[in-house]
Amino acid sequence: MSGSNTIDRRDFLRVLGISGAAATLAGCGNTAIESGVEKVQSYVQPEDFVVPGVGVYYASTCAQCGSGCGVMGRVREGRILKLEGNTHSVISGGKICALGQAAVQVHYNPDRLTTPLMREGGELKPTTWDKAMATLTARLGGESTLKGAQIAFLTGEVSGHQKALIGNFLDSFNSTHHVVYDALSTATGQAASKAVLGAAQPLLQIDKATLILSFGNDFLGAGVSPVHMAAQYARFRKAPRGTLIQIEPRMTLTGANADRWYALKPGTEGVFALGLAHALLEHGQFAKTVPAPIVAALKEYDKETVSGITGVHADAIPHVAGMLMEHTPSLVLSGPSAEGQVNGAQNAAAILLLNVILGNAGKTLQGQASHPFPQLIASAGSYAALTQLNNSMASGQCQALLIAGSNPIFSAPGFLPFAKSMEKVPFKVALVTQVDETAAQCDLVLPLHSPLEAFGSHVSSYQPRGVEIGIQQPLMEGLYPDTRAFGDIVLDLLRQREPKNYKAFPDYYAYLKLAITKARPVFKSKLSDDDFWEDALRSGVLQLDAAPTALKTNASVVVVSKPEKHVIDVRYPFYFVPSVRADLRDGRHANLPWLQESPDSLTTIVWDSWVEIHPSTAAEMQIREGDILEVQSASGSVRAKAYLFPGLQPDTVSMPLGQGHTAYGRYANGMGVNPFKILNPLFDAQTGELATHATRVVIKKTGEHELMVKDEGATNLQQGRKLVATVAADQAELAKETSHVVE
Amino acid sequence: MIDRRDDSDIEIERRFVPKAKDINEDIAWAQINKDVLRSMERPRPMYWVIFAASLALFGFGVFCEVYQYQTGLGVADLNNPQVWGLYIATFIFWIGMSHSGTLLSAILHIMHADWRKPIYRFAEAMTTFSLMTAGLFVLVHLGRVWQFYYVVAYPNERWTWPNFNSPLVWDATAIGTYLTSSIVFLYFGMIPDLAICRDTATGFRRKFYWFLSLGWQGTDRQWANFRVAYLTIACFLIPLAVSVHSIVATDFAVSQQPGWHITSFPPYFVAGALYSGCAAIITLFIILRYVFRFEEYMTMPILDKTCRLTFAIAMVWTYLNLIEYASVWYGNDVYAKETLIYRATGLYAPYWWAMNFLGSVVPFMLAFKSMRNNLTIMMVVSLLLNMGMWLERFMIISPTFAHGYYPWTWTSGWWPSWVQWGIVLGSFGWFSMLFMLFCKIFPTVSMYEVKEMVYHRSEARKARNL
Amino acid sequence: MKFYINATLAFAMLLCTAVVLAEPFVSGGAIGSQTDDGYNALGPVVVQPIEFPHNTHAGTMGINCMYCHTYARRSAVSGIPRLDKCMGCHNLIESVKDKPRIKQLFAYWEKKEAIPWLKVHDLPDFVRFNHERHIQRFYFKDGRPVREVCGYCHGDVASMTTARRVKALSMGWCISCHQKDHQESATNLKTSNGPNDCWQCHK
Amino acid sequence: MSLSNLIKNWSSLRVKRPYQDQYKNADYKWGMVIDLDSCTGCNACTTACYAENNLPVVGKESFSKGQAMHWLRIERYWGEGTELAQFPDHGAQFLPMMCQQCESAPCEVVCPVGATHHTPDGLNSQVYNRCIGSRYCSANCPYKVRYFNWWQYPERAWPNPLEKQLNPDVTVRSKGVMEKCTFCVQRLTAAKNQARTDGRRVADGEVTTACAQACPTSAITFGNMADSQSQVAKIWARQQVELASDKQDKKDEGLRGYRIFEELRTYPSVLYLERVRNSDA
Repeated sequence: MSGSNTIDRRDFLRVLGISGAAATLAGCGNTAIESGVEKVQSYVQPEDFVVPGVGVYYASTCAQCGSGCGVMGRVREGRILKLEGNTHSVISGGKICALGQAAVQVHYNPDRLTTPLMREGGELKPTTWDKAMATLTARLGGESTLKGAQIAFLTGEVSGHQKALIGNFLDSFNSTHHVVYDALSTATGQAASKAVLGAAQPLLQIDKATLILSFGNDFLGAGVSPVHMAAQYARFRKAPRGTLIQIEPRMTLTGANADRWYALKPGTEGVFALGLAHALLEHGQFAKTVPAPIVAALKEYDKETVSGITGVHADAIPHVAGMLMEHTPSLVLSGPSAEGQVNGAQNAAAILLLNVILGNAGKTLQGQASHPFPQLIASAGSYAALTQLNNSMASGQCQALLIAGSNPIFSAPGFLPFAKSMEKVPFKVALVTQVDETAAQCDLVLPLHSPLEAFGSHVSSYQPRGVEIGIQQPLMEGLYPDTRAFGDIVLDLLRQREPKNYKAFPDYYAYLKLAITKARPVFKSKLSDDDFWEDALRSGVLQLDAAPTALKTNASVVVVSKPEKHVIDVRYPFYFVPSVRADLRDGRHANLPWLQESPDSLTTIVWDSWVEIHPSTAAEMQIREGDILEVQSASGSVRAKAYLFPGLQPDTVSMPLGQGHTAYGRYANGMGVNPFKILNPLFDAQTGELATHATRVVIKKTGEHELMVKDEGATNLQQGRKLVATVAADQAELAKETSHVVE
Repeated sequence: MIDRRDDSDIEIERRFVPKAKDINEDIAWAQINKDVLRSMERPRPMYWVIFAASLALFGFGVFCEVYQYQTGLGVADLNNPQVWGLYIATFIFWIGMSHSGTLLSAILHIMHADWRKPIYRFAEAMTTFSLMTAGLFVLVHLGRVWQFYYVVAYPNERWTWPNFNSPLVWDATAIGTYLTSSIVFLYFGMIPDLAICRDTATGFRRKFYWFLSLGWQGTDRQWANFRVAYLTIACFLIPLAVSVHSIVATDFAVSQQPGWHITSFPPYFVAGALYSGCAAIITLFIILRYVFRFEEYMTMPILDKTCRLTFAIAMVWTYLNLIEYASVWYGNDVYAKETLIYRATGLYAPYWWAMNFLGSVVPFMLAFKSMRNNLTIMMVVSLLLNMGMWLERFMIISPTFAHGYYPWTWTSGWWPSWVQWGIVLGSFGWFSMLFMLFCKIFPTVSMYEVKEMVYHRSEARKARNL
Repeated sequence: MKFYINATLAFAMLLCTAVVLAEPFVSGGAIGSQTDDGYNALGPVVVQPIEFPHNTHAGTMGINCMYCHTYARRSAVSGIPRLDKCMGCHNLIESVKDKPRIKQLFAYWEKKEAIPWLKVHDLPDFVRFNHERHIQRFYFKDGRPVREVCGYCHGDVASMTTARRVKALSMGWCISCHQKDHQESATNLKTSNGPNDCWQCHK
Repeated sequence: MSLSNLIKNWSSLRVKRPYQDQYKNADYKWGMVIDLDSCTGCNACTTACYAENNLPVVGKESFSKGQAMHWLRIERYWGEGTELAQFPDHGAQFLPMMCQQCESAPCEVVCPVGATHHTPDGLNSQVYNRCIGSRYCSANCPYKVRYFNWWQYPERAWPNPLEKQLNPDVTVRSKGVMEKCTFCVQRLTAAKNQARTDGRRVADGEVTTACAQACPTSAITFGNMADSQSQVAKIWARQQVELASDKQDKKDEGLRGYRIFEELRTYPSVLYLERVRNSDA
């Protein structure tokens, strides 16, 4: 599994002299001894280490989410077969998640776009690159007169030199409208974190904590850098074993791994946290950690009041507070279910306040190391940016829109008339590997190389240790002749806009190589430029040791308002919690069959959407599993099958995000429904971000019933068999065990 | 020569036979020949209708099988853990059915129960045909039926052998042997009768019977050899028959699943087999008696004896069934007990209770002489008994799969697809088709043995009267 | 009666003959018809893009098989030599440069295109045959001549032009060799035989 | 001649119980340890298995019929008994379940054609070519981890160009054959081949299964139990679990190792470590 020898990737690909199409189906085609039927794979002038029949591993960086995990691609006979973790990478640590592995299906997806599409007579029709580029040049090339807000570039989370290139491209129009939209943005939490802890994304040192109190933070599932977090979590669970307490309305994957899981009413996380703060501050040792006014204001947060509001048993508060006092250092995390509320920032601040009280900053929480190339770091996406873009489009100000890696027509809430606003933009270009709902509305759709065919660089916004720049390199020759790399297309346009600056770069590869080798002094490398570059390709990462920075906490920003009960709108009696699957995320990966067929960790449902409802609530309403329910909010309604799920606050229903595509290929279309469309226009009071978890709904039985497609059988209990045995922590002698975590 | 009279003539010839009357000792031997050969005459239209229906049913089964063969077993809606479904259940059912023929012809032959003589022939035919049907299910249920010969132990260029530890290999061997032996036995017992057919038939049929009757002339030497050979095969067949169903039982008993891993399974299966076989004999007895006007040969006292035998076997089966429940209930195997409770209370509970009712309660109808004398009731009862026995096999298979060791794969509602039902129904079509052909080609009542029986009886009477 | 006795006898004899006749199949199947080039070839003549003369290279010139099929010692597949390997020599051999087959070779080289050779010894896709193991065992460990070692499965390629399949390559044929006791080396009298486990060869 | 071969090896065809130190002098005995306290149920291992072993994606309809083909499945339980609690207070119970590679495998005994048998490495093999699809092995498997090809998946699971992802070291199974987890035997074979050429035994950590390689929490440890210095062998020894015993006699307290359905005497090669929960929390 070791890395490969030095190689110039481009030469390697050229000299392979084989097409990617020569793969055979083992076992199903040839079942007898044959002569003269199949062709032999042979090479013209391969590198010495290329041996037919032996897989070669190349390092690259995963582009499936923003974590920037280093990966290794196994290549045989010119085909990429499988991705593994890259042991050089601090982020992945040689491991890989399900989502990352499915990247090969982005690459080999049968629904990939293989030719440019242009809108002719209202319809998208295949066209040639020449025509497509001519159109693009005419609109956005050197002659273009667009300026400033007239042009916008909408992307998902993008980092590295692609991000820099987008910035440069927009600069040439004097535009700053690089709009980053992430439907699952954590902007609210980041704002609160910035205020309380002094860092938007502080380093979480899970392995150093002895107790983690998490308010809906799904760091093992759909959080930031889950692979890295999982490795830390594994160390956290080794002796001395840390304890994880999770408090949330709907059990996340992290909650499913908690030592103790509490269900509470959505939106009351802040109240619970303040209740804990109150309980802690009653002990003198913590008294000086927060300003006196806050201490005074907290007086009202006695356990009965808090219990009344949150729905958590009153004894839980002193109990958890006691645990927090007993175990130091601890770590308190806030998550989307706390932040995605109208008082989201307030909630998050109240939660993070606990860290200040407990003195976790500097122990389990630290600032990220300062980055030598801040311009390469992924910028956080936000809903606010999308609204701005929407307004700009609706007002007719935006004249040209480029979209890459973002699908707002699918993932924006239903009340935002994004599709309608988009119609007002005269020129819309989508750069995609596969047509999605948004691309289908564009005037020009350009087929991109898959991340496994293109060069690139990734700089995650979460750098767990030091600084790591992930290098993405092609793992195989382009599958289709008519796809192009994202960087190449943008560079093409830039070359026309600013010929003198960009003439030197024949392609994005040259640009990237120069950019990386220019950075060599920062990495204090003694190698020559070429060797440095090759070394970077070989290891897949550029790393710099840098110490974490100190955090400057500020408890005084926490607003402690009077504890108030939620006012219940009787028309919409249920809280609605959208859940995020670690694999499908906001739906951009719903086109990958492995992920569709991979049972959801908690419900084991596949290929579908469902409505989670607590068994006791279901019993009251006489709902059985598989009954089709209509979930109606003030903004819309969707229908899905009911699933009885005990990990749920009983006044809450939950639906997974990611399904319900209508134009995203055969594996995504028609599977389930899209709950984004029933979110209410509710926003966080402080940041203006969408309050994703604040919608309230009513549930109606439709009388229809369908079989649930799930892996689970007739029971979800062990029925007295010793399948998953559980032992109390004080009974297990973990310290004596042979440690087998790969450090 | 077989004379070809109209159906109306037959109607006229119908003689009145009192219900309680046993076979007429005074009957002329020529009359026996005539009566039996008459059943082989040109069939009436109803025959063709029923034959066509059987053929259609079989054809549908073939269609289902071809569809399944081409598409894969997925069309049967089998899954993990319901891997076997109706195919194996019906396989056991047909294997069970095959045991009655041997019981009547071999076991009762050795025990000198002469009342078997008029009815053993069709019972033996039933044995052969139900074995042939059962064999089909072994093939139908295979995922790669085109490789079925891997089960057979034969020297081959790959140097491979089947796994001799596997009950399925024992199965294949036992069923193969049993089928061969029962065909030989059936054929062997028919030789004197075939000679009679040869002597009366004309044209192609004559040649056919000439070939099959192996030069039978009825000389003393031939009879002597015939008797020794017949007895030898009978002796050989009895342990074979017992072993066949014991081996089928080991398919389950040797495996480890809850509800299967029970030592009493072999006798339980053998009893069940004899039970369903006897019930089927009653059914066919009534049908043949009615259709071919065999009232004089298939007399009510014979039916009475058969019914009493069936009742006895039913009680043995009930006993063994209770033993099975008891050993599970009082045993230490919690999983098996759980499966038993599941059978009685779970998804399949109606079938399970129906099986117990049909298998253990309904046979009490056979305990009453008035019932035994009523052909309609006996017909219904025998069919119900067989339905119960089919359910028994179904209850062995599906509930264990639905509620086995591993809770994760417990199924909540599994039902066979139309393809499975089609093939199961097709097997019934196949069986009745074969049986109907047999009735018209071979004598369904053993002429020479009836003659023997009549002779022995009158000799015995004479001896008593002397 | 006689008819039946005769028929039974005939049937029994037929059975015996079948069993006896089956024996040759155990060791590799029936041999194909005599071909023009004098081989008992089992496979068809495969028309290759270039009629490569093995007889010149391995026969006349006596080049070690593994000089060209270099992957055989370190990979499951022996591989077709890379094109630059052919060129490495033929660039320097002026005398044959005009020959049509060499011209073809140069044409491929100039196009930087791999020669689309056809597989001659193409095992079914479920077979995990490993060249490396066989070469390591018989060539490197046992020290047998390379032509003999390769010839176990490929026949005497040195006397053919393009290769032709002359061995059965069937499972029984493989096993017939795996069952044999092979001497460890010329000096070591210890014997060993090939693996007998299904999963060694079936994937 | 095969008949003489059969007679000669007759004794070896008999099923034997595993015995202590069975693999003492063997080169390899592959084994696994799964730490249920580390397993988070994230599905990385199952996807790795799909990628490595050419598992077909069966689609919604087949999945709904229970015809999924996941050699490695992650089960999620809400409780140990038969009653569902109001809330899962201590989280879910995740269990990665794959072929346990039993030393005395119920499937091996019953296969009529010997398509599944025990290899010298202690693996429970599945030879697709030999399989006739009687499904007896699956019927007899207490873990229900054998998966049958109900459909001709090669025709429907990999529309072009998805089939280019297929691992050439692993066969694509046709309809009518049984398949199951192989402990990534293709990787083991390759590693053993390399080691043999180098004249040594496969070193610990040199080869691992796809699931163990992917697992972000390293909950899965794979290795050679015949090598007493390997991680797996050490963990088994530390947990005082004997491969050839059906009732573990543990000297120390606080050990977490157990095997599922050990009482059925299947002698699985997969050791699970109990999930730990802080009951005070």
